[in-house]
Amino acid sequence: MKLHEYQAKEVFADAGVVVPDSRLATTADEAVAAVEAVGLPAAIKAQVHVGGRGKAGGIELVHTPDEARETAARILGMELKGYTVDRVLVEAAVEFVDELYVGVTMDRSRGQPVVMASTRGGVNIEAVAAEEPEAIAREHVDPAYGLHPYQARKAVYDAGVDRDVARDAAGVLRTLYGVWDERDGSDAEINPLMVTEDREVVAADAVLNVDDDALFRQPDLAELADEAAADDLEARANEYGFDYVRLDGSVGIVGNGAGLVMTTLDLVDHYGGAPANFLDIGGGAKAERVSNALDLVFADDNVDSVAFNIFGGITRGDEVARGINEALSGFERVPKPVVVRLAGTNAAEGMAILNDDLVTVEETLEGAVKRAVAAAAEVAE
Amino acid sequence: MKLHEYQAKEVFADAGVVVPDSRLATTADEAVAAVEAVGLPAAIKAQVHVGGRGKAGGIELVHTPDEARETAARILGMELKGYTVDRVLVEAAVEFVDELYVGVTMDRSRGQPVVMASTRGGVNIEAVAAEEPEAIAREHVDPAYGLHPYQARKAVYDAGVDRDVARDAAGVLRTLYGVWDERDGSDAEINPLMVTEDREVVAADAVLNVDDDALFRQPDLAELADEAAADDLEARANEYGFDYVRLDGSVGIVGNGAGLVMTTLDLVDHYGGAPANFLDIGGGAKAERVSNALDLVFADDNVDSVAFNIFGGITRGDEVARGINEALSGFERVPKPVVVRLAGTNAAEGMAILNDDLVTVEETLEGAVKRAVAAAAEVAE
Amino acid sequence: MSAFVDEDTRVVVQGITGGEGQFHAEQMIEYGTNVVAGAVPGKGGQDVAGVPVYDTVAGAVREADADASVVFVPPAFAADALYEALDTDLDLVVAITEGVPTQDMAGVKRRLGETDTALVGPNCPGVITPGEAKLGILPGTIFSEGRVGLVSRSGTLTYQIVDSMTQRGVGQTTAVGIGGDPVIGTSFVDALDRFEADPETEVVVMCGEIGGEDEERAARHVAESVDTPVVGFVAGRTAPPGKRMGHAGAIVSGSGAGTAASKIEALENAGVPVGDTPEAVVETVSDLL
Amino acid sequence: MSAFVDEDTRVVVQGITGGEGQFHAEQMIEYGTNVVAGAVPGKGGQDVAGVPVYDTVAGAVREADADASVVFVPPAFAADALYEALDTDLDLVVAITEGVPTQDMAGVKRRLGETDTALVGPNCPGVITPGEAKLGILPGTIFSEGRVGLVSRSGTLTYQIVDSMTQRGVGQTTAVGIGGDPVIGTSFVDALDRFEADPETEVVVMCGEIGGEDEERAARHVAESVDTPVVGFVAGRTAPPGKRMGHAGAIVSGSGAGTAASKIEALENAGVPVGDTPEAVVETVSDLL
Repeated sequence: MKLHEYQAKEVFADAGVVVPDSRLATTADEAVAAVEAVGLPAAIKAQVHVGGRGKAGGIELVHTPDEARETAARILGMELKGYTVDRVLVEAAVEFVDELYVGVTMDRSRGQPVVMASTRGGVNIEAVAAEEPEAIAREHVDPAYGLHPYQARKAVYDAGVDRDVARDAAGVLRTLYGVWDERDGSDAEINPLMVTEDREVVAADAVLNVDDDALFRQPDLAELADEAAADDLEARANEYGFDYVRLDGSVGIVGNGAGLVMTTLDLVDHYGGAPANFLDIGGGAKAERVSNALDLVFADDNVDSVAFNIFGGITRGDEVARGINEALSGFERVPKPVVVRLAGTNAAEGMAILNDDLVTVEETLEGAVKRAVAAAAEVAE
Repeated sequence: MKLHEYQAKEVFADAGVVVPDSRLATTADEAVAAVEAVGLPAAIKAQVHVGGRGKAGGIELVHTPDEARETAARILGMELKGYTVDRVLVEAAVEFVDELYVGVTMDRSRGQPVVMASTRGGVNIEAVAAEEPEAIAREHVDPAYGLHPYQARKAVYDAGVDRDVARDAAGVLRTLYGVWDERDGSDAEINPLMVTEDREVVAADAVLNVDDDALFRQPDLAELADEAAADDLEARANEYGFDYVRLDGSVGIVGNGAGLVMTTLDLVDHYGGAPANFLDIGGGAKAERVSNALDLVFADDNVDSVAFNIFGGITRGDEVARGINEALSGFERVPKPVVVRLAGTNAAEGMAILNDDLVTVEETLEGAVKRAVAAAAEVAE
Repeated sequence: MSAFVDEDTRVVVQGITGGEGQFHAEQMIEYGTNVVAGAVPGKGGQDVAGVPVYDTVAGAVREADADASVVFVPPAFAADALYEALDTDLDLVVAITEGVPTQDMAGVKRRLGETDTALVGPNCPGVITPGEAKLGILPGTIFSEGRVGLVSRSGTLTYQIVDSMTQRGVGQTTAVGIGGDPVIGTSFVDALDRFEADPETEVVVMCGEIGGEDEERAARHVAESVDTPVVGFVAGRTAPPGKRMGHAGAIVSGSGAGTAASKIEALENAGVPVGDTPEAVVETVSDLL
Repeated sequence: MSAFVDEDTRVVVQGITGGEGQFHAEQMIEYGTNVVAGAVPGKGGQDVAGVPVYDTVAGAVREADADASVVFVPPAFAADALYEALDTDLDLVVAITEGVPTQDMAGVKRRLGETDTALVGPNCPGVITPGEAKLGILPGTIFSEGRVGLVSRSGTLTYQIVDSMTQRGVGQTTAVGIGGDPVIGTSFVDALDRFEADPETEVVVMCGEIGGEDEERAARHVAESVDTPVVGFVAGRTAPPGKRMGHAGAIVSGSGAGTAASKIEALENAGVPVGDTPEAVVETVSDLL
């Protein structure tokens, strides 16, 4: 789960990191009021979950209230990589002499947190990591101990941060780790951590992504997630408790189990179609969940056909089939062609039960995908 | 540093452990008011730093206000193993059906904390440990991780605590470990942890000893230490920053370095005397510290002679000698015979400088101790 | 013994009194698994699914001689259950629980490295040696005895491939689902080593997916020290970057690390044929036997 | 090399810019110790006591090739300094700092067990090999080269015995003060093993004191696996129970554990003669040479 910049900054500021004065605005009028509060010049920053907002025109510096109004009006409502901007952060511009980078993430190959520091802040740090890995100092953290203070110092000194700000930068890195640790972060970073002429360090941007699996113990952050949902369909999938990712193809996909659903997407592609989504309905297939899943996929205007593939596992195929029949009979008219394939325990019995007035039944995964791709192609014609 | 029962209970109660209602009283009137507040029957408990208060008559159950007054009057001012009782805890008596024990300490041989649980609460647990070690369940704690919840459960189940109170008892043990860990405990225990007829667990006594070396980061507990000092001389030693232990012999001892001072005590004993104290003045021997040390030893009425033994180490013996001369010349009359021996760097020069109008000089440790023992024997005659 | 378990493996089920725990304990027993105990704090003394329940895992080890555990404890308490299991010198711990916080697992993995216990999972279907024992939630009916070892990050994808193999008469020595989380116990490398050491296993199927570098490491490992033929599959070729595809670990990073293409390339460079479809995998396996 | 250090040992002083650190760095250099660097965060680039200061211990290792450290960092920051030192694969870390909280040291000792570094201390005078190097605060002048190894929990008691030996012409191979805290790095057993492996050391003096069980363990170890003759001393025969005698670790428990009598008995049972007085110890040593 991703927090917006302004949400992450609030969390970091609560933990003691210095951030510029700022206000959130959802209208041009609010943006004008905000620049009056935080002072000019100020930055107007689109709050959307995409990287490279600056390059895409989502961040602008303004010097007058009029300029603030115009800029906010332009950015609000803007489409950035498929996301519509519905709020901007209006933030006092910081004069800086240096830009640092500090970050924390989980190194999954080692199963250890890693803290990072660099003097190459203010740019795409992933590009720096790829091209010049030695420009980023890294310290792996023993999860049993947590980050030792010396490790934060070492990262900062190894990165070559000037000695007169190293202590403060190490302090920010320790705080960042503390937040990451306590708030179940997956990634936390400040880029850039600006160094002012007075040799103070200020967090000019902020990233905090939170482990979805830990939201049960981070209820306040979980609330922010609802606020931050980008896409109506994704928001609905959250409500239904589905793992759902929207793509831009025309074959809707419903299945159970991440690997098998991914494979179904891949097969759609393999057989010449384009997947419209990833949707994992999880274990079992009660009528209500089936119905919710089909609702969601049908609601996607891009979808022309649906491939429904369940490997029953412990659940019996006949029960699943009954669930599908019941769910589909709830629709006055099945709005898009649905191809169903059931496998595993009692699969044959299940497919025999399926109401083929409502769905097309296929025996194999490959067969179901081919049929769905063909159906989508027909609709498109 | 030892906390009194009432202080430890306050710390535990703040952390969520259930304790009986209680009030502190320093007079019989306050004790009567206290029983009115907490209800009857109540226990009147001497607050002194000695074990076995109950057996020694320092804890009594009272059933009426008059009985409370009489009992409090008797206990207040009582001498318990050399300590004068100046305050009592008046506490609502708890009806119990079982008495458990839970404790946390540092197993120094392994360098690991260890948590303990037993169903043999309410008695001298050290005797249980010695005679029936299997009656106490122990779990060593990995200091990098801290106590895992399962370990608290395991200790409690292994101890054979009834299943219907095991969960609560494990909870108390986890809390106790949390306090021990956060408050830099050396020992923490609840004995007994009473089980009531309603199957609730209540801390009827409480021990919290704190690592002296960690008091710098436990300022609130350090303040309690001042309050809790038992002996006037020990209190003064604290002020001066000396490691001081009062004994009951007649040869006062001043030295530097724990091992060497202990050895000096042992030599006093070896040569037929009895040490009056342990006093380590630490590194260096500035005139003021020497003066304070002598003040303290002279103030002990039991002291008949003083053995003063310094191994200079890096500090030069002549400097120490000048410190001693200066310190002793501050006394109008040196009140008790002082035998001095200096060793190490420039020891010979130092002993040559010493003013032998004020002190007796000896070349060897053994010689100095023998001389001091003899001097004490002379005074005693 | 097979790669992980056999008919003598003595299993304690942690969380046996929960709905999932009890159901799957019964299923395991029905399959023939030697389930000897359950462990649930406060529930000691009961009998569930015909086996005695103990308050602690240590109790189950002491009294019922358990040497492996299957964990059905809810996510919030799963890490503690794993520390408890790892404290008792079991040979194998299989963590079924889905949704264990990643930071919790980092702590557990740190401890794991200090023990001689193997951990499979979490968020995995478990381990099965057809005809002998299953530890976990895999549907026993689709498996058959044979000569193919299978290791996978995905449950249902495993079933898909196994089912297809079984229908063609291609049986399995052992199938192990290692789980789709970012931080897991047994890795592909660990599982490959087990199959390499298992004389019954003649071919290994390795089902990877997007995210992390475990497949790339496994590819290097195959090139260096695995003689058994390995056939690969990688799910998520069409996954966009920055999106978690169901599994917590199935995500291509914003910078493009962890793609299916990178994994497929690494495997093919290591001489591992990678099937485009599950069917293609099964065909390749058949050809190799 | 001698038991712990020699003239080639390359020393970094952690906390060299403090009063104690600078003074003793100078003293160590004057004694002939090969002090190559200091390490103090934020003070990198300075020169103190004639050696370059680095911001991190890793820097001192990388740039000045340090292989041992002496720590003069104040108690509140000492554990962190020790973790830092232990992270750099030094051969030896000597912690002089007095007053390190015991819980901090438990954490450090846990880490220590995962490294190949030896830690001496904390709250100790250090290690000296007369004529070669001293790491710590021991007064170099009282030591003389010879054949006796000495290990002690007490600083000034060590000096007392060494001084007496030197005055009688009995020199030392190495003297090490292991410190008077409850949780320390190098134990008596560890030091005895070092002396046993040192061909120069013909007799070992072991000065114990009340508190803990380290002397008892050492006695068992001597009986089992030390051939070098050992002479013992135990301070604190007259110490009352429940009172901390100066050292944090020098305390007889309320239940009577950790007494001098118990330690003396254990040593004597292991064939270690225990002197009643420091002079008696030195006499026994002289007789053994």
